[in-house]
This record gives sequence, C-alpha cells and structure tokens, in this order.
Amino acid sequence: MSDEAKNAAVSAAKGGDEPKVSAEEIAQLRAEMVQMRDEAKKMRDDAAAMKAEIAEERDRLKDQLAALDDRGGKWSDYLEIRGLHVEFDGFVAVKNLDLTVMHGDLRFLIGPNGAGKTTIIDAITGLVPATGSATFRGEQLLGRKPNEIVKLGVGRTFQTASVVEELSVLENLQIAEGFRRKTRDLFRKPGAPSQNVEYMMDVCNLTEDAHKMAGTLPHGKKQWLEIGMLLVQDAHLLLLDEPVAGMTPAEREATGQLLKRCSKNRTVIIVEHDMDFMRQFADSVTVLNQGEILAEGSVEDIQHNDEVVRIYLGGEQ
Amino acid sequence: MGMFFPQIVAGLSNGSILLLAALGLSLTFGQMGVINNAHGEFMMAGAYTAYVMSSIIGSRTVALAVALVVGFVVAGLLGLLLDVLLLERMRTRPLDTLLVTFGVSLVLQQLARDIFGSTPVYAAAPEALTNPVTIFGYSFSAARLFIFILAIVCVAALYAVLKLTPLGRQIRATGENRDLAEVSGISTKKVDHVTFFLGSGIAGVAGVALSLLNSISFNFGTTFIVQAFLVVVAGGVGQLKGAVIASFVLGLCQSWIELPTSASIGQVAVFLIVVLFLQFRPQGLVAVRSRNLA
Amino acid sequence: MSMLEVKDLSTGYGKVTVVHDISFSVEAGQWVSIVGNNGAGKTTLLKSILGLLPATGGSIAFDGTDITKAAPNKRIRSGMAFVPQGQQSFGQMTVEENLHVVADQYGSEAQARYDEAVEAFPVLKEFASRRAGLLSGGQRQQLSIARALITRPKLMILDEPTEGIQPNIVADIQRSIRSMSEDKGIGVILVEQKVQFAVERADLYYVLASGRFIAAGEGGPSAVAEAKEAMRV
Amino acid sequence: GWGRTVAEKNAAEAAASAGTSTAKSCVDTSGSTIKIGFVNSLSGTMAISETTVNKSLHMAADEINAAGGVLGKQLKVVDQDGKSEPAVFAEKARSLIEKECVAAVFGGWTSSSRKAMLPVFEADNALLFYPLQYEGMEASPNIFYSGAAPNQQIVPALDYLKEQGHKKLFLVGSDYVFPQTANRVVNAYAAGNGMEVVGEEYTPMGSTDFTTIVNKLKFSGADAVVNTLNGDSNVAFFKEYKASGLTADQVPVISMSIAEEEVSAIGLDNVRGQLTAWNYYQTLDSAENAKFVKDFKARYGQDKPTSDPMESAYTSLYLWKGMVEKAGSFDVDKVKAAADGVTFDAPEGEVKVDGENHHIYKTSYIGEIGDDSLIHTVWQSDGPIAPDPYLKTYDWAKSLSASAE
Amino acid sequence: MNPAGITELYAKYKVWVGVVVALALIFLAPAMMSDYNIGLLSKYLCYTMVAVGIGLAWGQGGMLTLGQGLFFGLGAYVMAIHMKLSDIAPGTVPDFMAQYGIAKVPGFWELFRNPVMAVIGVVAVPGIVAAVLGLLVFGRGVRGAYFAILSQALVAAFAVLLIGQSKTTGGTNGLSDFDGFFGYDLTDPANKEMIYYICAILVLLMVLITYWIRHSFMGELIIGVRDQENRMKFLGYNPASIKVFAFSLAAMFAGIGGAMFVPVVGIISPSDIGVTPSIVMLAGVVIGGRTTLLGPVVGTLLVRFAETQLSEAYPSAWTYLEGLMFILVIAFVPLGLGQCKGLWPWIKDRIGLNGVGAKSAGEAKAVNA
Ligand SMILES: Nc1ncnc2c1ncn2[C@@H]1O[C@H](COP(=O)(O)OP(=O)(O)OP(=O)(O)O)[C@@H](O)[C@H]1O
Ligand SMILES: Nc1ncnc2c1ncn2[C@@H]1O[C@H](COP(=O)(O)OP(=O)(O)OP(=O)(O)O)[C@@H](O)[C@H]1O
Ligand SMILES: [Mg+2]
Ligand SMILES: [Mg+2]
Repeated sequence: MSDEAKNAAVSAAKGGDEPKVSAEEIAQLRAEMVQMRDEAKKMRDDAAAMKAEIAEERDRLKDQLAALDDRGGKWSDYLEIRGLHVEFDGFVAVKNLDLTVMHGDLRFLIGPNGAGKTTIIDAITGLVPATGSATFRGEQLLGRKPNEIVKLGVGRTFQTASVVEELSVLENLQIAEGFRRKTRDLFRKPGAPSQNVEYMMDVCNLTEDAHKMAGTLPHGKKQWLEIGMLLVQDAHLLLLDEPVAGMTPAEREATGQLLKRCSKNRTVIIVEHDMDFMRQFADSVTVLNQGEILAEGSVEDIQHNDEVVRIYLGGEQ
Repeated sequence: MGMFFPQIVAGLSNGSILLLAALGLSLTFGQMGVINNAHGEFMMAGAYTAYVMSSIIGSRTVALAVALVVGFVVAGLLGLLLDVLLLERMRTRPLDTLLVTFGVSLVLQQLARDIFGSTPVYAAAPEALTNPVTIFGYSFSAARLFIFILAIVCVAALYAVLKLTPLGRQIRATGENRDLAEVSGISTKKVDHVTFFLGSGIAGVAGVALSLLNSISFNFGTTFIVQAFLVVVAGGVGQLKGAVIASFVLGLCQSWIELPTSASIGQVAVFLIVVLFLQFRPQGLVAVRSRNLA
Repeated sequence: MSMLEVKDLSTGYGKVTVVHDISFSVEAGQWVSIVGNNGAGKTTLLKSILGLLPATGGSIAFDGTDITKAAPNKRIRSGMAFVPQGQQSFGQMTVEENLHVVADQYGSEAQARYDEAVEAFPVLKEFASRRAGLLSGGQRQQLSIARALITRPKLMILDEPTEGIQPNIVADIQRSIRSMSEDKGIGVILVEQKVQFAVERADLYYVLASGRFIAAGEGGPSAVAEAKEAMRV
Repeated sequence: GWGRTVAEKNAAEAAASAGTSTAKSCVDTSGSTIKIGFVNSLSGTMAISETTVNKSLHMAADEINAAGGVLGKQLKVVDQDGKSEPAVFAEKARSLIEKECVAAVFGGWTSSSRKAMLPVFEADNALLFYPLQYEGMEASPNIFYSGAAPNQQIVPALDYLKEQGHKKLFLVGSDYVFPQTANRVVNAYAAGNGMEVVGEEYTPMGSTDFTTIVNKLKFSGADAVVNTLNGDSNVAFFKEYKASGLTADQVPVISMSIAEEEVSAIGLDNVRGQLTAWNYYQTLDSAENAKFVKDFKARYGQDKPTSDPMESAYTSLYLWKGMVEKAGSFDVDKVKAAADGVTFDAPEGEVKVDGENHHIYKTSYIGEIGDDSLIHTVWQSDGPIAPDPYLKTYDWAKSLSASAE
Repeated sequence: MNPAGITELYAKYKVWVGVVVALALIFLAPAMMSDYNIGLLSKYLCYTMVAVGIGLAWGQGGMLTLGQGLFFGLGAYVMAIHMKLSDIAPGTVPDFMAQYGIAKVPGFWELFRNPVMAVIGVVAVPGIVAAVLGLLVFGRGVRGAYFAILSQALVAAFAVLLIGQSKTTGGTNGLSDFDGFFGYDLTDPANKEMIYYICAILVLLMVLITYWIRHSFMGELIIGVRDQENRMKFLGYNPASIKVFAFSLAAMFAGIGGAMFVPVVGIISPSDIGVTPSIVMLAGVVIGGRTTLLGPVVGTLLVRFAETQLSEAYPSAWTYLEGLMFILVIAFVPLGLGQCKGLWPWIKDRIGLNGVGAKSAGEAKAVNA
C-alpha cells in the first residue's frame, strides 16, 4: 500500500477534516464493504464445495484409475538378479549376471543378437533352467514352474506374438484376467467384461476389436493384445521381448506412451533393437554382450560409451 | 542260467523286428508328420508280394531276393498313391492323417481279403533260413538272424541317405518348414512324394522279411502297428537314432519280462515302460530342442 | 520389358481378399521398396509374388515368362530369392546344412557358392555346426539372407529383414542391399515398416495401405518425409 | 415303464409248471418253407475258419432240401455275420430269433461267441447247434453241442501220449478259455497218470512272437507238447519251433486246433509229422465220408479240404432234422424232448445225441500230418465215446468237476 | 407378436426349447419301434455317450483320443461285475471262475457288489484312471500325435491285460449271461424300454453338461490350451489340469456308456474295446462334426444305424464303406455334417449348433489343431 493511499484511508476514517465525505457516503461504503465480505465468503464456500466435488469425483474415478495407475505397487517391488547363469550344452548364454531393476523403472535391455537377452527372460520365467538367483518382491523365481511364477506377479510377452487365435480379443483378455478365479467360477459364463478389462481394452486401443478373433488381428494389434493381457493379469514385473518389432512409428509412439505409463507403478524390462524407441522412452539401459553386462546407465551414458557404440550401436550414431 | 544268452538273442531279434516295422514310420511320421495307420497294410502288401513271388519263382532264394525289391516298389507305390491322392491335401493338418489312413487300412485289409481270400497263406522261405544256425553251441533261427542283419542294413542305408545326400537334406528341410523349403528352390511336392515312397517302401521290405516268421493274411500288419508307433514315440519323432535304441531296448525288455511272467504281461509291460519313460523324456529318447514356443 | 511385371494382382486368405489389384514392375538392378503399416498386406503380396499364395486375379511375369501359376520352387529356380519375415530357418539342421540344402541344387558350383555365403557373414562360419534353431534371432536373419544369396538371384525379395536386428547390422544390411542392386545388378523388392531404412536409398518406393498402393515415388533421402506423410493417412 | 424284477420272474417261473417256457415263439410253421438261421463270422479275424463252416452248413441245407426238406417243408436259410465279435453274435442271434423267427440257429465258433449267445437262447427258449470242440463244463438246455467235449478230444490225446511213453509235457496255448480249461484237464490228467507238466505258457491271441516260449520249451526238458494255440499263432510257433532245432521225432507236438485247412497256411514244412487230435479227418475211410468230401469239393473247389468243424456243423443240421422228424414238430420243447438217442451216419462215423447233456457220442482219432498236407489216423478210440462235458466219470478229474458244479 | 420378438424369445430360451424337443423325441421313439429295435437304439445311445465325450476332448480340447475303449471297458466291466455278482448267490463264484477252479470272488469284484458302489464305480473308475493318466501324460507336455498314439497303446495294453487275466475277467469270453439289472429282469420288454429311457436321458444330460462347459469360462480355457498350451502357462494356468479335466470328463462319459452297454447288449468282452473298436468310436464324431455340440450325437446314431443295416445285407461292403467314410469325410469335409453350413446356416445359428469352438473363423483352424 502506498503512503498516499494510506493517508486517504486515514482521513476518510476520521471523517471530520474533509467535508466532501458525507455520513451517507460512509454508510454506503460500509454497506459495500459488508457486501464484498459476504461475496468473498460465498466464493470461498463455493470453492470449498467445488473442491469437495472434485474429491468426490476423484473418489468415484479412483476404481478405474487404480486399474492402471495405482495397483498398490511399492518401492520394494523390485527385481534382483544375482549370479544368473545359463548354459546350453556347454555354451554359456548368460554368465554370472547381476542385475537390479527398481520399482517404477522402465529398463531397456539391449545388446547384439545372441547376447542372451531373450535367454534372461526365459530363465526368469521358468522356460530354461538356470542357476543363481532371481528374486521379485523377495520371492525366488528360479526353479518354479511358469504358471507359479505368473502368480507372483511376473508377466512376459514373446518375440513372436502368441495369443489364442481362436478366441476373441475379449476372451483372450478374460483368460488373462481369470487365472485367479476360484474353481467354482470356472464353470460360470465368462460374462460381461469387467471394468478392469474394459479399461485395458481402451488403453490398448482394442475396444473396437473386442469381438474379433485374435487370429485375424494384424501383427501390431496382436502385440497390443499381448501387452493388454499382461496388464489385466495384474503383472508387476513386465518382461517384454521386442514389443514394438513390426509396428509403425505411430504405433510405436502409442505403445511407448502406454508402457511409460505402466512403468510408473511397475517394474518393466524391455528388450529392443529400436534405438529411437529406446531414446524416447527408456529410464535406464543395460547393455548386454555375450551373456555379460557391458554397460549400464542412462540413455546418455550408453550413447557415449565407446564400447557400446563399437559393438552395438555402430554407424547409427 | 542257460537261458541268458538265448534270451539276449531273442530280445535283439525282437528289437530288430520292431525296428524294421518302425523304420518307415519314423521317416514318414518324423519328416512329414503323417501318422500312417496304413503302414501295417503296406507291410502286408510286402508280405503278399513275398507270397506271390514264392509261388511264381522256382528258386526260393531268388524269390526272396526278388520279393525284397518288388515288395519295396509295390508298397512304395501304394504309399505314393496314398500321398498323391489324399495326404497331399492334408499337409496342414497332420493329426487328421491318422484317421484317414485308418480308413485306408480298413479298405486295404478288405481288398486283401477279396483278392487273396481270408485263409492265411504262406511264403516258402529259402531252405537255409528255415533251419537253425548254431552260435556258441546254441541254435537260433536263421530267419531271425537274417532279419536282424536286414534291419541294420536298412537303418544304415536310410541314415546315409538322410544325413549325407542332398536328397536327405531336402527331405529334412521340407519336413521342417515346407514354405521355407519351397522358397529355397526345393520342390516340396516331389520331396514329399519321395519321402513317402521311401517310408512305405521300407514297410514293404519289412513285410517281406517278416513273412519269414509268420503266415500272411489280411491282418498281417495289425500285429505290428501299435508297437511300431510306440517305438517311434519312445525314440523321439524323426530321430533314427532314437528309433534304433528304442526298438532294441523295448525288444530286450519284452523278452526279459516275459521270461519269468507271461507273454501278455510282457506286452503290457512294454506299453507301461513307454508311458513311464515319457515322464522323463516327453519328447522321446532323442529330443530335439528348439526355441519356439510350440 | 521389365524383369518383373505384376499386373492387377489380387489375393487373400479364403474368402477375404487382402491385396487388391496391385500393379508394379521391377527392373534389373533396381531397388523397389514397399512400405506400409502393419497388416497392410505386404507379406501377403510377397507370398503371392512367390507363389506361396495363389493369386485370385491378375498376372505376374518374370523375365518375360508368365509365372502366375508356377510353383514357388520354379520361381526360385528362375532367379527369384526370398528372405521371409520372422527369421525363419531349418531349425533342426545345422547352419552348414541350411546353406547346403540350397547350394546342393547347383551341382558342381555348390561348394563355391557355400564358401561365398559364409564369407559374407562371418557369424555363420563360427556357428557352422550349430543347429540353426538354437541361434539368436539376429543370427538366424543373417543365415536367411545368406541362404537367399546362394541362389545368385536376379531378383531379391526381402520381407522386413531388419526386424529384430541390432542397429549396426541394420546399417550393414542396408549397405549390402544397395550393393546388390548397384554392383551386382540384382533387382530388389524390399518390404519394410522402417520408412527411413527402406526409402532413403531405394530407387522407387510404394506405400501400401489396406492392400492398395496409395502413394509412390522415387526413393532418396528427400522422399522419406513424403512417404512417412503418405503412411499417416 | 418299470417291468418285473428278477425276483418276480423267478417266482413266476416257479409257479408255472417246470419245463414249459414262458417265452412265446414267433416261428411260422404254416407255409411250405421253414426258416433256419446260420450265424458265422464272415468278416473279422475268425472269418478264415468260420466261412468254411458256413459253407458246409449250406451244403447240408441244400442236400436236405433236395431230399424233400424237413417234415415236408423246404429249409429257408437266413445268414448272419457275427463279425468275430461276441457282442455281435449275441445281437445277430437275437435278430434271428426275434426278427427272422427261425426254427433253429446253427453256428458260432469261439467259446466267447457261444457264451455271448447262450443267454439269448435261454431267454427266448430257442435252439442253437454249436459245431465246435470246446472246453466242456457246460450243458445248456437250449444248445446242442455237436463238437467234441474234452473227454472226446483232450483225454484221448493224453491217453495216446501216455501210451507212447511221453512223461514230461509242455503246454502252450492262446490266452483264452479253451486252452486254459483244456490245460486244467491236462494238469489233472498228468497228476493222476504219472506224467509231469514242465511248462505252461499262454500268448495273447494273434501273438506272433514265440522266441521266449520256445526258449523255455527247449530248456524245460519236455518230451511232448500239447498245443492249444489257435489261428495265426500256430504259424509263428511252428516256424520258431523248427528254426530252434526241435523236431517231431524228439518232442512231438499234439495240436487241438490245427485242422486240414491250417496245414497249408502254416506251411507243410513246419508241421510235417506232428500230431493232431480230432473226431474227423478228410482221410477217414468210409462211404459217408467219401461222398461228403466229393460233394464238398465239387461244390467249393478241389483244393478245399474238409475238416472236423465243417463236418460237425454239417452233421448238426442232420441231427436237428432227425430230432424234428422224431418229434413231428418244430416246437422247441418237443424237439428237445425227442433229442435223446437220435443218430446219424455222419462222415466221421455214427453219432448219437445224448438227451441228458445235449452232447453227442463221437469217435476220437489221433492223426499225423502227412506229406500230402492231409492228416492220417494213427490211432482211434474203440467206437464212439460217450460225451462227458463235466468229466464226472474220471477219477483223476474229481477236483475239476467238483468246482464246476 | 412380431417375428423379431419370437426370434429374440427363442434365442433366450433356446436351450430349453432344445431340451423339450429332445425329450419329445426320446419319448416318442419307442412307440414306433419293436423291442428288438429299441435294443439296437439303446446300443447306439451307449456309443453316443462315448462320442459326446470325444467331442469334448477332441473337438474342443484338441486331444485326439484313440483309447476311449479303455474307459468304455472300465465302466462296462464295473457294471458287469456288479450284475454278475447280483445274479449269483452270496458265497458262490460265477461259473467261469469255477471253471478255472477259483473258489472265492476276488477283492476288486467285492468292491462293486453293493449297487451304490457300482454306480459310483462306473463313473469314478474311468474318471480316476483318466485323471491319473492325464496327469502323467499331459503334465509332461505330451500332446498331439504322441498322445493319440499313447492312448491307442494304452487301450491295446488294457485289452491284452483283460485277456491275460482271464481267471478274474473272463478273458476273451468277457462277462455275459446276466439275469437282472439292479433287480429288474432283463428279459422283460418293459425293462428293456426302461433301460432305453435311461440311456436316452443320460445322453441328453451329457449333451447339456457339454453345452454348459462350452459356454463357461472353462470352455474358453480348454480352447486356449488347445491353441496355445505353453502360452497358457505364462498366463498363470496349469494346462495339464485343464486338459485332465476335459479328458476325465470324456472318460466318465465313456465309462457310463460302457456301463449301459452291458445291460443293453448282455455281454462285454475285450473285443468290444480293443484298438479298432476304439477308433470306430470316433467315426460318428468325424461324420457329425467334431467341433459341434450335436454333431457327435447325430453322427454316431447315423453311423451305427448304417452299420446295422448295411453289414447285414453286404458284410464286406460295409468294411469298404466304413473305410471310405473315414477317408472321404476327413480328407474332404473335415468338419463332417457340421460343415453343411451352406445348407442350413440359418438353422445352425438359431439352434446354437455353433459352439465356442466353432465360431466362424475358428472352424478351419480347429481342424489343424
Ligand atoms: N536352447 C538353446 N540351446 C543352445 N543355445 C541356445 C539356446 N537358446 C539360446 N541359445 C544361444 O544363446 C545365445 C543367446 O540367445 P538369445 O536368444 O538370448 O539372444 P538375444 O539376445 O535374445 O538375441 P536377439 O536379439 O537376436 O533375439 C545365442 O547364441 C543362442 O544361439
Ligand atoms: N493366414 C491368414 N489367414 C487369414 N488372414 C490373414 C492371414 N495372414 C494374414 N492375414 C490378414 O491379412 C492382412 C495382411 O497381412 P500381412 O501379413 O500381409 O500384413 P503385413 O503388411 O505383412 O504386416 P506386418 O508388418 O505385420 O508383417 C492382415 O489383416 C492379416 O490379419
Ligand atoms: Mg531375442
Ligand atoms: Mg508382414
């Protein structure tokens, strides 16, 4: 407040010195002030009401949002691999590998062909026998059967899409969702899609294909369906083997956004050869070569690692 | 125990019979995925060839030699016909071939009955093969020795063809990925026909050889077919090595189990051994690993 | 007359027509790229050109002869070569056998052609006696290209050869395709989704969408953006 | 709807006077023809043997018709295929009785086919004429057994072996009821007659692998083999037997199911000089047989041998004719009542029906397989032997008959 | 009501409409048939029960089982043992055992003397055997042709075993000559009719159970396992247990079929359940269409009827015909009558012949499975 204004206000309050200001005027001003105060109060109330409404609305939407964005993932949901070793008839595909991927991380696993990337995923999900240890949420994954591993919240996709071709998209998703069903419920009709499934279909752009046979989907959509199946099955560790191979740039973009979003509350590992895709979406990168870790770090670090450039990125840079 | 050596020989002999019956199957099943239920009837065709040859050729030895060749060709041609007429259009659904060929086997059996009558016939074997041979003071059937040698020869020949010749590579390539073979310049149609001809031809040879031990009638082949399939399964599909080991192991098991028990227990035991064995090696003895999901 | 003349080609699966009235041609030494989104019908079109899918309409002529009805292996013999999508190989045969099964068909030249192929892809030499089914995806892709090259084709057809291949090899593949068409005079049909890779150094490009060509033009770095734009529509 | 219970049926049957049957017959005796049914396996594994039986049955029917029929009525034959499956036999038998309304049925071969048909005939009170030698221990009021009971085939065979001084028997048979029951008889006989059974082996039907069994035989020290294998198995067995160095001189095999037709199938080389036990051979020297053989060959071909089951089937039709004519009626109960003592001069010699157990008196012959592929009698019983399906008249068989009653 | 309304109503209650039609057929049939033909029809119905199970295991689940004779036989023998035991006086043994000199009824016979135990056994024995086999076999990922061959071998082994153990199983003769079925006299035509009704109702029930499964979540899982067995593992399922379920259910159906076969035909012997009879049990499924719900039923009735008719008139022609049937149908119309889409697409859609597995695009693929 300036001095002038201060004086004016003071003189106005005194009333006497300046005859121009009549008593009525003062009364009027006072009334205006009261009115203004009321208005302000009303606005404050409105705001509070709106806030409450918003909160209510958010509560209402929470179920849906929760499906994707808040599944109660915790910092402790991380993957820890120690001394993982895979051998095929004497050929060492993965050599005493240590790798930790934290909750909320979107980790890219890159490396030359035959480096052992797919093999790592195979080992974690029980497809090939391995020694060492791989724990997720404190549970040992090695030595378990694939279907038990899934129940621990681990999901994977394959380099080639493998969906149940003779079932519709919706049915595929319901199967993915349904593995926790009680035996009794297995004999119920599959019924209408659950909220979860509907939401995921929406997220994965599959809503309009819901009743198409999965076998008739184009390649890219099959991949999306695969990802969708992981999401509805509520996997917290997502292992994706070249999920965008064969997709158009636009589809890649969409897939990337989707995965980025998923990774907020999950642990995601993506094996990819598409460097643009990696640059765009990776939180962190692990470079594998001949079964061993060559480098690990941010995208920047990796791109400036001479060794990585020499062995893998090559002329692209 | 005095029976030790004879029982080993009996087991090996049983094994060689199983092998001979299973060899062609292992080829057609392994490479083409065709589950040929009519394989036994191709053996029957071979056996009847032996019978016809023995009744039109004076010398029994010559008749047998001729029958081996003609039996191969006759059964092979039957197989070729089957492949050209029916199986060719069923490449994409191998499991269905099992039922189609079952139908074929019914028809062939009835045909045999109508042509040769329902009374069993008998192909006169060369004198030398009906008499015993003596090894280490024990006498054994010369016919069985002959079959044993024949089985080994057939395996060796088939192995050589598959592994060492361009044809063999083509057969294997086609067996694995038809489209890819085709775009590699291989005429898969021809290769399939050759494969099926070979497999069926071997059944014919087996039939000729086994006619030395049995009478020949329309149900000649049914005796062997179930066990032959088991050998293929236990050995690992498409695996010659597996088929060889499996047939000898099963042959020996059967003769040893039969010794203290009875023939029927011996047969049942063989079935159970295979089921149990598949518990340990579901893909058979010699399994092929591949990284595909399927 | 062009080496390959495709006229009004239509094909599909069962009753569903996937490729509609496609016409184009390829000259010797020309690199033609076909780009298109997922499921646009690229693979289907190639399969039909190779005879793996019967054409339901139109005609295909190669080297002046009509091959619309010829069996695939005949087309290969007459000078086409194909690198299929998905890194296919004869998984139970060794790498060496995989190459020999093709080389065998050239009688006395077999060994020479085999040597030439492994020379070009050193990995294959290293793993010569390993079963192809055990190779990694990228290794298998190299094998696949080598297998196609053995036939010394006049026309090389590649279906998404860079899918799942490490970046530095991708660049190699681009170079070797260029050299195929430039140095050896081989015609090339390349089907790709990676527009940059496909159009940058091609002579001609076509954009396929829903089984029809919706755009075409000369290749080159400047065409990349054009093609990308066309694909968006 | 709910029908009567077994208890009600038994009560009803007890109430009705014994003997008269409750089932009503639909046989039509009004016309000039009378229907009879033949049920034989014309397909399946048994077709080989059973078609021959079917042929001789037809020959008998034609002969009877040519001679004026039965009670002046021409026979009209209805053929049914039993397909070598017991269940089919039962079904076809039912169809013959209930649908075709035949006066009598002829046929069956395996014990299982007979066992399957037996309840049908008993329930419908119809007649079956069963032509084969079999294991005994049965006597259904609705079946006439024209083949040998054990005491007419097995016992004479053992008597013969004993007479020839054989002491150590090796038994080999197919895994089914005839061989197993027959071998129980052999065991009992051996125990009672100072012989020893040194081995007893069974193979699944159709089995062709005899290496192990022949090994066992060789190492058992047996001096004779009693063979009850059937069908194809004989071929494999005899080939193995010969190839292992055994001969008919050292260890003869006496077979219960090898007849003339099988000899050529097994191969004469393999069975020359071996023994068989039957009640008929083509080589039997009698006027009836000469005519039978001649007619059969004329009808079906010179190369077709005649054998015991065919002859027995042929005879059974004539026996039925005799019974019907004696009864003067086609009625089942009357025919049964008239059966006792009916005789016929069969190719095998005179046979006579035993009204008690429905079997027939038969002469037993032991034969040796000769160079002409035919079987030549080397021993024969003193006239027809009375049938004794339960072996009640033999001391050594006490344990057997006791358990079967 | 407008036509659209009717169709809608129909769609809603189509299952019940089907049931009512089926019941009407079942109760009308005897009126038009002789006792003899009712007996035949009952026999066909027994085979139909097996076929319904095969439709589930093979058509839906992709498990080509060539060994249903095994389960058919188990059910039949359990029933036969019970019927045999209730015919004879306590303490005595059946005649064939006496012939072998056995004085005491063996233990596994005693188990089924009690009628309740017998009824349970008819379902449970095949079911348990199938479950154990299934766990062994499917648990190790044995499938496709391997499974088909194994199942064939098992039924062969079973037949050999039955024959080999003739002292307690009756051997090749099997078990026959029964007086009563749970106390009811088998010679009384009224009881034959009653048995026919039991068979028919059982078939209807089995069809309904199959319908229900096809339309439940389980039905989807079964298809999932057929198409992508390994993928299902990575979705958290144990494919083996899903397969075992379908396979055991099929086995139970076969067992019940076998059990009814005994009172209907009056005999069960190894020759009814061997390798060839087991494949022939597939004939009706092949003809009727493996992927459809009613195909196996219609197909089996047709095939068996044709068999009776033709094999009487032309015994050897029937074998040719049967062979040709397998050849022509499988090679050229792999989905059998279910493929007559051009003929009655409309009816099919309405009646609901189209099951989960037969959904349009799925059909061609199902054949390849
Ligand atoms: N089952 C197996 N038997 C033998 N060797 C194998 C097997 N599986 C994988 N390998 C070998 O292990 C190495 C690693 O393979 P992997 O598939 O993990 O590579 P990758 O990193 O996924 O390669 P790409 O990027 O090409 O898919 C390869 O050299 C491969 O040949
Ligand atoms: N075997 C098949 N049966 C039926 N439809 C098919 C079959 N294969 C492909 N399709 C359909 O044909 C269309 C074109 O497929 P195609 O494989 O040619 O696409 P593409 O352009 O090669 O795609 P991508 O880049 O994914 O390889 C797709 O919609 C697909 O669903
Ligand atoms: Mg990989
Ligand atoms: Mg493609």
